[in-house]
Amino acid sequence: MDGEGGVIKKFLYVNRKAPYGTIYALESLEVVLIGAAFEQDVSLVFIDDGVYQLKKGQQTTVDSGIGVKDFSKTYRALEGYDVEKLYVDKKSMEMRGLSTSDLNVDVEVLDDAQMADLMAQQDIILSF
Amino acid sequence: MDGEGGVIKKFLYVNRKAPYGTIYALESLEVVLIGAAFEQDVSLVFIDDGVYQLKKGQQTTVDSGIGVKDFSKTYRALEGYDVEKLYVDKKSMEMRGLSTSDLNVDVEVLDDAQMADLMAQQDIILSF
Amino acid sequence: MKFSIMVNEGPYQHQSSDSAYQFTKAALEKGHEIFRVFFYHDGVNNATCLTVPPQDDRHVVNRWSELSKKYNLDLVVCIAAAQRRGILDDNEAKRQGKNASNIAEGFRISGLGQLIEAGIQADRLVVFGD
Amino acid sequence: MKFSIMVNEGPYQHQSSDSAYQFTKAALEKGHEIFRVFFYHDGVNNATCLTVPPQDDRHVVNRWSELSKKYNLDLVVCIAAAQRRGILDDNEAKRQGKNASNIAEGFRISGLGQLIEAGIQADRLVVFGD
Amino acid sequence: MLHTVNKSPFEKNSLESCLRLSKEGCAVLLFEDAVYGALKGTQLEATVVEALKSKKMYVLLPDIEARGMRAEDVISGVQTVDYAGFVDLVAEKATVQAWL
Amino acid sequence: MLHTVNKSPFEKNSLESCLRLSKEGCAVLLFEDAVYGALKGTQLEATVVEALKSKKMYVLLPDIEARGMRAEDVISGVQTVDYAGFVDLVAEKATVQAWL
Repeated sequence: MDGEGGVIKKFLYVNRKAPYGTIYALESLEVVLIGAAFEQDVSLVFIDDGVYQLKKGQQTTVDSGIGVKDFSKTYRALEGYDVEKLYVDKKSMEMRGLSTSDLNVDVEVLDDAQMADLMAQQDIILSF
Repeated sequence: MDGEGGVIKKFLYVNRKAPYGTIYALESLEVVLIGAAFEQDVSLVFIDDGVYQLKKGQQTTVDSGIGVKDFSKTYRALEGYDVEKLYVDKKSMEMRGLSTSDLNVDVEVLDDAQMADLMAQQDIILSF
Repeated sequence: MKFSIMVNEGPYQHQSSDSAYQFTKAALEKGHEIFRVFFYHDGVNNATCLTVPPQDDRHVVNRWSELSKKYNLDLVVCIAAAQRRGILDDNEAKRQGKNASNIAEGFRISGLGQLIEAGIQADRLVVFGD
Repeated sequence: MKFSIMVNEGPYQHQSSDSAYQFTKAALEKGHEIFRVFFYHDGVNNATCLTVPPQDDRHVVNRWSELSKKYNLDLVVCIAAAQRRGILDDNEAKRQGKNASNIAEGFRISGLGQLIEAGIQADRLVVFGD
Repeated sequence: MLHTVNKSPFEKNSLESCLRLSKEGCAVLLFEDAVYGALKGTQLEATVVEALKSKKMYVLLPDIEARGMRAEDVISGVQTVDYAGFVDLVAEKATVQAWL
Repeated sequence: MLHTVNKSPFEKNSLESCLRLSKEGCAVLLFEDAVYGALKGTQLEATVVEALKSKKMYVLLPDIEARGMRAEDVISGVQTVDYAGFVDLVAEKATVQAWL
């Protein structure tokens, strides 16, 4: 599926919202999975409450808890789709008292300047 | 339309959102207008960005500006429906550099304690 | 005790309808009465019969319909909000010259007066929204 | 220049669809090309043909349909998001065993790949949402 | 009186306004994305600890657990409730105000 | 690079995060409810005045006027644009990022 004339663009997915309270986290992930087939240069960043999407130990099912499916394990499947560049915002983590060991997946922590640089290098930015 | 066994309850409408960015301000007003026929004891409060709903000089039509109808004049019609108790939150006004002369309608400005008291006296609180 | 419930957001996009459902179900299971559930703003989108969520996900609309059936719940959709957003029953569809209606089982369309009445008749009104 | 547009919220509840429409119209009037408008999340609700807004208000859905007709705009509704929220074309309705469809003129339902393609093919992607 | 807050206090000002405009002795329930405000070790912890001096604070446990936290991660003094407990709170208090 | 912000900075943290994570020399457009951030005399004025030192700030005039304000109420240095100007900004910059 790179039949788009061989163009490879830098795609950035920006996730700034908490899971479950709204659907954006889940439907963002659905785009990432479909998008993986297009063999673009994909990065995901998690900023503000978006970092909570990656929190370990999420626990809910359609028949228990809040009655909504837990989709957090899908983040761990991203590697299998060659989606490996995941970044979290340092300040967002600190404000929430989170460290990378609280998260489901391996991420790189970026400070303000590094995050701004990363964003400025992109071709297409999808915001959720 | 007081055929509800003559019950008169204190109804409070809490408006905390700016106009136009979302529909809550307009649809809140639609409830107030319909509700007026029920002859209840009605108050409206405007807190946070809700105070912007009452800003003078709003200017947009379906065919100009943002392409959305200006509904701000309806607040001036509330008096005709015997909806006369309109309150704004002092701190919200101050943060936004607004004074009562910037507003479309007569309102009473309440400080934190007065607003908390008013809310605590209600029977039914509709939040928008 | 008698509760009324107001739901201001549609299915899936926000958790509001899920929370309202869980609250309503818990209240009924504790023996409370639900006078009415009123769907306003995008909340009217909870009443469409056309949703087809993924099989491993909850079915928000059917959940409400089933709860309504089990407890004889009054699920009321605001007509003005519904017209803006494209939720119609057969009568409304005919009146508006539309060739389809999409209201789900257990829901009925009515005016905003039903919300005020819900506030007057119930002991508590609980609002779920964004 | 070639733009793609993404709309993440439904009509009326948020200004997003209005802003996206005004932006798209202005871009077209300036001679730019719109490769595609992609409706995602509650944005799919912009594609229902069943809305009946008040006569003195704008008709968000028809505005998109008319712009599409005038400029041959490609308005694509995400199928997964549409199924969750009850937006169906005739084919989907048949396939899902529903007795009504509700897609408005000028819109078509397709997969998320169309969004990625919109990003690849266009010079800019502009996102409107909540 | 019961106040309910459902938005993340890191993202929106709902909890802040609720705490400012509610009276001593009232109850505040955090649910949906607002549960992040009930957690130990965040930058908002001090705000909630301060509120506990004059108000009763509750948090909906199913929303905490869905988001990967447990009852033991909740600030001490904030009481956890389930949906039945949410119903009880509404029944106990004369009015409920949602800070949407 | 163009950053767009559409939420009120009094209610949500979008503008704050946008200003923190954008680079010197970039452009920031405020529209929809974010236009309140572009006004003189509010508690946020200092934040925007500070941002103007390193970034170009724009505001969508139709959104300002709809909400009862005029071009002269806008902080000096923040440029007003209409929808055509919004289109021009997107065309001029290599990428656009929406701070939803």
